[in-house]
Amino acid sequence: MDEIMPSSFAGATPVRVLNRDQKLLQWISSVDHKQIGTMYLLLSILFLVIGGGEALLMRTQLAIPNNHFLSPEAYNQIFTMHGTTMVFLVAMPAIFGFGNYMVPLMIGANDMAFPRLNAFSFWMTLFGGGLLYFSFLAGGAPDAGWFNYAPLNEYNYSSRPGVDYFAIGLLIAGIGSVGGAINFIVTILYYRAKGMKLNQVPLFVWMIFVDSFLILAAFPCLNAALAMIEMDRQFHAHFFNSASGGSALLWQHLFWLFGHPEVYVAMLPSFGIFSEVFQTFSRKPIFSYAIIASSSVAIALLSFGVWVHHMFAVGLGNTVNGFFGAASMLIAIPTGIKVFSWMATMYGGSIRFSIPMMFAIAFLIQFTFGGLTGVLFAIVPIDWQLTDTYFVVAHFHYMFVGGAVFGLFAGLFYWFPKITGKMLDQKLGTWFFWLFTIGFNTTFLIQHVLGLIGMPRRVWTYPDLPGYGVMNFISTLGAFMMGTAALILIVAILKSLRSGVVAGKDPWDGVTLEWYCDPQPGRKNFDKIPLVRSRRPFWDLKHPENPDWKNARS
Amino acid sequence: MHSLITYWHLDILMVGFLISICLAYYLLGGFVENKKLKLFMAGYVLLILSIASPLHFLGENYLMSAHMTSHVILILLAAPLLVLGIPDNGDKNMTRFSAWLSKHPWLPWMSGVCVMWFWHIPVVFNRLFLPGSPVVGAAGGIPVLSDLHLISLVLTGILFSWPVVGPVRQQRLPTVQAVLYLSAACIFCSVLGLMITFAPLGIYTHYEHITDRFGFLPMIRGDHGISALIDQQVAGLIMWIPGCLIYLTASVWLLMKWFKEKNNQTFLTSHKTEL
Amino acid sequence: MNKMMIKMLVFTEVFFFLSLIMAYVYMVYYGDTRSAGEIKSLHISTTGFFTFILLSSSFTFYIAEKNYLKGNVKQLKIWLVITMILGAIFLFGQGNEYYHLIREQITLGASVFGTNFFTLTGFHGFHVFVGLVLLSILLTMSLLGDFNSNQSTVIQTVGIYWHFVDAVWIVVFTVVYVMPRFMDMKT
Amino acid sequence: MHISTLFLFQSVLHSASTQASEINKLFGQFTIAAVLLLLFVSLLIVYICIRFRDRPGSPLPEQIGKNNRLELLMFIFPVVTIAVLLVATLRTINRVMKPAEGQPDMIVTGHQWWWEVYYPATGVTAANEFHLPIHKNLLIEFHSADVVHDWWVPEFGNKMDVVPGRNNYIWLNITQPGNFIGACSEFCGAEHAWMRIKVFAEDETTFNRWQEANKKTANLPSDELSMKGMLMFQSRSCGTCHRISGTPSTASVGPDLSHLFSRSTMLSGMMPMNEKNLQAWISDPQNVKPDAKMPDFIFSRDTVNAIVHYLTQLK
Ligand code: HEA
Ligand code: HEA
Ligand code: HEC
Ligand code: CUA
Ligand SMILES: [Cu+2]
Repeated sequence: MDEIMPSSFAGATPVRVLNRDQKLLQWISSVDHKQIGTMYLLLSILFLVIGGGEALLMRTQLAIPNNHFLSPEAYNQIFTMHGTTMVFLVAMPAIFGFGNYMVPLMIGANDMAFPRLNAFSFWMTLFGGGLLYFSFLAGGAPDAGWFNYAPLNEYNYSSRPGVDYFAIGLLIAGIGSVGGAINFIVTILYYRAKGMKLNQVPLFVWMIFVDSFLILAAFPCLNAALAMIEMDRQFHAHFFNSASGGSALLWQHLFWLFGHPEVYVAMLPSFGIFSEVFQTFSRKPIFSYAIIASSSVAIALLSFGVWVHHMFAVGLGNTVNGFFGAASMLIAIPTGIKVFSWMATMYGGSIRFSIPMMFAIAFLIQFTFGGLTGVLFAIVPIDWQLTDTYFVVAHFHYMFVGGAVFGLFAGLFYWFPKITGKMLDQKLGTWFFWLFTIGFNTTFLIQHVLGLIGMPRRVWTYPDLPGYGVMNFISTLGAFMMGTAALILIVAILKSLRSGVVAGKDPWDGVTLEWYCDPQPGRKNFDKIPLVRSRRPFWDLKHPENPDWKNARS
Repeated sequence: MHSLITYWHLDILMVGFLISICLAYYLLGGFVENKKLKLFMAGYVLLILSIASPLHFLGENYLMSAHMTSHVILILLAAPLLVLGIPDNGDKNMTRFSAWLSKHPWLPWMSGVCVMWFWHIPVVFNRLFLPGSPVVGAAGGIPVLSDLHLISLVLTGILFSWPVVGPVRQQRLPTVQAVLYLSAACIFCSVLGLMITFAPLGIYTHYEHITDRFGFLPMIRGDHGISALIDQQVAGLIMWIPGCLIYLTASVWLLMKWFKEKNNQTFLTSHKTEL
Repeated sequence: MNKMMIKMLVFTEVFFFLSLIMAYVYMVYYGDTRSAGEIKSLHISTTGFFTFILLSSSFTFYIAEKNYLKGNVKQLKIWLVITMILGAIFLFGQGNEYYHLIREQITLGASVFGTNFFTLTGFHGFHVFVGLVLLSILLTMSLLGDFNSNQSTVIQTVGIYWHFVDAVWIVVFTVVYVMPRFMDMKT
Repeated sequence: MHISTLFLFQSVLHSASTQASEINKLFGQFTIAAVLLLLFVSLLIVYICIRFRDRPGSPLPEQIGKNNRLELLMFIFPVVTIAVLLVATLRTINRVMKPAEGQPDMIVTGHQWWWEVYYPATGVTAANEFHLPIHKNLLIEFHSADVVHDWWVPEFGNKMDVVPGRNNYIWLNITQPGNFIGACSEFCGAEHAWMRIKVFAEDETTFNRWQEANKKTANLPSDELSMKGMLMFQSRSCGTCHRISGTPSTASVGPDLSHLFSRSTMLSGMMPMNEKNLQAWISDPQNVKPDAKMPDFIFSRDTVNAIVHYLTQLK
C-alpha cells in the first residue's frame, strides 16, 4: 500500500527550471540548494588544499632541528592560518555543503526553506575567508594562534593588522554559519515529506539539526569576544588588558565557551555521515537509532559545560578544575555509546568494503584512540603535564582529521554519485584511502611521543635534543604522504568527472530518500514521493514484503 | 556539641507546609495507585531531607555548598518526583490546567527560573540570614523569610516540572519543545552557577563571617580544608554541573522514549502535528 | 516559518547578549574598585523613564499587530508610527546619557566600567536601531498597500524581534542600573 | 618500565619530583586501561570485519536494530570506567596542588622570551637559568610582565600558566639532582620557541654556594679593554634595559647581566654562552634571535669587542 504522491506539499515549488549546462553567472546568482551545496564543497576542497599546503610548509620547517626554512613570523602566521582555515573554512563549509545538498534530498524536500538566505550564507562564508587570506597582502596574516589568546592579541603585542583581519573575517564567516544553521532548522522542521515525523529523519539530518542548534548557541560567544577585541584594538577599550583593569582570562573563557562546542560542531555531521554509511554497507538498520540520536543531544548539551578543560593550567583552583574534569569525562559516555552502536550495527551484518566503509572503519579505531587521549586530558593532573605540547596536537588531529575529515571523505565517496552522476574512481580511491590513512597515522601517532618527551606546540623550531629530530622527520614524511594522497584524490575527482563509471540512481543499495530521486536531480528534486512511514522509506519501497513499518526495528 | 547527624530541625511553618503538601496530594486523588505513590514518597523524602536534615543545618549555618545542594535537590529532584506522583484521574480541571500550562510554557519556565534567580541576588541572599530573620536552630521564633524561600522554591519547582512530567500525559509538552524548555532552563541555571563560581569573596557575605555557634567551623575549615572561597566555588559548581546533568538526563530520557515510540502510524496523519 | 526563523535568530542573539552581560558582571561587579564609583554617574531615574518609553513601544506594537490581524490597516499605520517614535525617543535618551557620561570623562577607553557600559548598551542600541529600520520598512510596505490583506506573517516576525530587543533592555537595565544599588560592591 | 628507558632521553614519564611521580602513577594506570580498551575495540572491529564480511551470495542479514540488554551494557560500561577515573583524578589533584602558604621560595617572571628569577629569601636576582635545592618543598610563584607564558619542566610534573594580572604558584619537591630542560609552553609571540628553561637541581650546599656567588655585586673591569667595554655599556643605553649590580644600570626590561658569564646558555637556552655567540648577538641581535625585544645597535667592531670582553668578565 505504498502510495506515490505528488510532491507539491514537500517544499516550495521551484521558481524556474534551469538547464543543466549552467554558466558562471548562473552559479553566482544561484539560489538552488544543490548548486550552493556544490559551491560550499568546492570552497572546502580549495581551502583544504591551502590549509594542507600550509601544514606541509610547517612540517617542512619542523623536519629538522634549528631549521631556517621559515622565519618565526612566517611560521606563526602559517600555523595560525592553518588552524583557522581548517576549522572555519574547511570543516564548516564541508558540513554546510553536505548539509545543503543532502538534507532536502533526504527529507524529500525540493529546496531549503530560505533559498536566498542560503546563498547569502555561502557568500558571507566566502567573503570571510577571502578577507582572512587578504591579510597576507595587507601587512601580515594573523599570528596569535587560532585561539588568539589575550593579551597577545592586543595592539601592544600584535601591532600588525593581522588580528583585525582575523576578527572581522571570522565575524563575517560566522554570520554566514548562523544564517545557514537557521536555514537548516527551519527546513528540517517544516519541509519534511508527508508522513516523515521528526523522530524518523535520517540520522545525518538529525545530526545537522542538533549541529545547527549548537552553532546558534556557540558562535555568538565567539562573536562577542571578537567584537570586544576589536573594541580594544580600535577604540582603546580595556576588556583584555590586565594592566588597565581588564582580564586576560575573560578572553579564554569566551573563546572556549565557543571553542569546545565548535569541535563538536565539526564532529557531529561526520557522526551522521558515518551512521548512514554503516547502515548502508552493513545492509542492516542502524543499531539503536534512539541511542545515537539522543546521545548526540547529550553531547551537544554537555559540550557547553566543559570548556574549562582547555584552561586547566591557568590556575583557576582545584575545585573548578575538578568539576570540569568530571564534566569532560562524562562526554565519553554518550560518545562511547555511539562507538559501540556502530560496532553493533556492523555485527551480524553483511559488510561491503566500499571506500566509504573503509573510511568508517578506520574512523572507529582512530576516533577511539583520539577519544581516549581526550579523556586522558580530562584527568586534570595529567593535563597539567601534557597541555600545550605536541600530545595535544596529536589528540586533536586524531579527532579532526581521523574523525571529522575522514567523515567528510566518506561522505564525498558516498554521495559523489548522487552529486555528479559518476562513481568516484574505485582504484584511485583505494590508493587514496591507504596512503592517507597510513600517512595520517605516521604523522600524528609519533607526535604523542614528541609531547611526552617535552616538545611544546607552536614552536617555529626546536633544539637538537635526543629523539626530536628523528621523530619530527618521521612526522613530516607522513604529512607528505597525506599530501600525495590529496593529489591522488584531486586526480581521481577530475578523472571521474570526465570519464567515470555512470552511477545510476542507487549505486549503493541505499535506504534513504536521496537515493530515490534521480541522479543529479534537476531544479526540482522530486516529482513524486512515497508516503514515508518509517526510518528507511526507500527500503520500504524496495522490500514491500518486509517493510520497516510493519516490524519495529530500533 | 553533638555529632552532625543529630541536627534535624523543623519549625511550625514547615510542618504546616509538609502537611499541606500531603493534603494537596490527597485532594488530587493520591494515595491510590501504588507506582505513583512510590514516586511521590520518594519526592517527599527528598523534600524532608533538604529542608529538615543536617544538610539543611549546614546550609543555613556553615556551607553555601550545602545550601546549594539542598536547592538542587528541592527544585530538580523533589519537585519533579512530587509531580510525577500525581495520578491522572481524568479530572477535567486538572486536564484544563495542564493544557493551559503547556499552551503557555513560558509562564512556568519564567516562574521557576526567576524565583531561583531572585533568591540568589546577593542582597536578598544575605538578607535571608540576617539576625532580624532568625536562623533555624536558634531558640524560639520562626525563620519566616528562610521558610518562605524554601516554600517558594518547592512550589515553583512543581510548577516548572508540570509541563514536562505533569499527570495528564496528553497535555505534556511535545518532546522537542520539552527538551528546549529544559535546556533553556539549564542554560540559565548554568549562568547563575557560573556567576557564583567566579565571584570573588565579599559578595555572599553570610558564609564568610560565620558566627560559629555550634562549633563545627574548625572541622570544616581545618580538617576538611574547605575555605570560604572553595565553599563558594563548590556552591556555584553544584548548581552548574550536577544541576545541568539532571536537566540533561531528563532531556535524554524524554528523547529516548520519543525515539523508541512505535512509529507505525495510520495513513495520512498530519505531519505537522508534533511541532 | 518566518516566525520560526526569527525565533532562531533571537535564540542566537540571546547568547550574544549573555556573553556581553557575563563579561559586564565579571569585570564591573567582580573587578577593580574604580567601577563602583563610576556607576554612581548613571542616572537611574532618567534612564528609568526612557526604559518605560521603550517598554511601552512594545505595547504599541502589540496594538498595531492586533489591528493588522483584524484587517484595520489605518490603525496599523498609526500605531507603527507611534512605536517608531517611542523607539527613537529611547535612542535619544541613550545618546543623551552617553553625552553626559563623556562629559564626565567616562569613555570607552577611560576605564573598565566605560568599556563594558558602552559596549553592552551600544550593542543594544544598535539592535534598537536595526529594529527601527525594520519598522520603517514595515511602515513603507503598509503605505504601499502590501498589508491590505491580513495574510502576511511579516509583521508578527518583526514583532518577535522588537519584543526581544525590549526584553534584553529589561535585563540590561537591571544589571547595569538597578542591581548595583542593591549590591555592596567592593569600594 | 617507562618509554623513557626505551628511548633513553628525558621525558614526562621520568619523574624527578614528588609531584611528577604522583602524576605518573596515575598516567601509568590510565595508560594500561586505555591500551586494553583500545585493543578491545580494535580487535572486536577486526573480528567483526572478518566474520561478517559480504561473501558472494550471502543473504540479506536479519533486519534488526535493537537489543535492550546490550544497550544497557553499552551505557553501564563507560559510566563505571568514568567513576573510577574521577575518584583517582580528584585524589591526585589535591595531592599535587596544595594551598599556598608562606613566602614563595622563588618568584619567576615571564617576559617576552626570557625569564626573570628572584629569590625573596636572599634577594638574589638572575635570569633564564634556575638553580633550585633538592628535597625541599619549594613554593614557586609566577608573574607575567606582558603576555601569557607557561612554566614547564617535564620531569617536574605540572605546568603552570604565567598569566598577567594573576599570581599563580606551584609546589615543587625535587627528588633528584641534575640538569633539567623545560620550555615556555604557552604561545607568547614570535620567539616562543626560544624561551626555554634550564634548571640546575642541586644539593643544599651547592645551591647555597651559588646563592652566595650571585649575591655579590658584579665583577669590576680588570683590564683596559673591559674598562672601555663598561664605559660603552653605560653610555650606549644598554643600562636602560639591563641590570648589572654595583653599576648605575638597574633596569629589568632585559635579563640581569650581573653574572652573565656564569650561565651555560644565553638567550633562554638558544645557544651556548661563549664569546663568539656574544659577539654575534651584540653586533646584530635581530639576526641571531629575530624579533627579540633588543634593538640593533650600529657598533664598530672595536666597540663590540670591548663590550663582549667586559661581559665575559661578569662571572
Ligand atoms: C573534533 C574535534 C574534537 C573532539 C571530538 C574532541 C573530543 C574530546 N576532547 Fe578534545 N580537543 C580538540 C578537538 C576535539 N576533541 C581540539 C581542537 C583541542 C585543542 C584546541 C587547541 O588547544 O588548539 C582539544 C583539546 C582537548 C583538551 C584540552 C587539552 C589541552 O589543551 O590541555 C581536552 C581536555 O580535557 C580534551 C578532551 C576531549 C574529550 C574528553 C573528548 C571526548 O569527546 C572524547 C570522547 C570519546 C571517547 C572516549 C572514545 C570512544 C569511547 C569509548 C570507546 C567508550 C569507552 C571509553 C571510556 C569509558 C573512557 N580535548
Ligand atoms: C580540521 C582541522 C585540521 C586539519 C584537517 C589539519 C590537518 C593537518 N594538520 Fe593541523 N592543526 C589544526 C587543525 C587541523 N589540521 C589546528 C586547529 C591547529 C592548531 C593551530 C594553532 O595552534 O593555533 C593545527 C596545528 C597543526 C600543527 C602544529 C603546529 C604547531 O603547533 O606549531 C601541525 C604540525 O605538524 C599540523 C599539521 C597538520 C597536517 C600535516 C595536516 C594534514 O592532515 C593535512 C593534509 C592535507 C594536505 C596535505 C593537503 C594537500 C595539499 C596539496 C596536495 C596541495 C599542495 C599545495 C601546496 C603545497 C600549495 N597542524
Ligand atoms: C630595548 C631594550 C634593550 C637594550 C637597549 C639592550 N638590551 Fe640586551 N636584551 C634585551 C632583551 C629584551 C633581551 C632578552 C632577549 C631574549 O632572550 O629574547 C636582551 C638580552 C641580552 C643579552 C643576553 C642575556 C642572556 O641572559 O641571554 C645580552 C648579553 C645583552 N642583552 C646585552 C646588551 C648590551 C650589551 C646592550 C647595549 C649595547 C643591550 N643589551 C641593550 C633588551 C635590551
Ligand atoms: Cu613565553 Cu611561550
Ligand atoms: Cu574542548
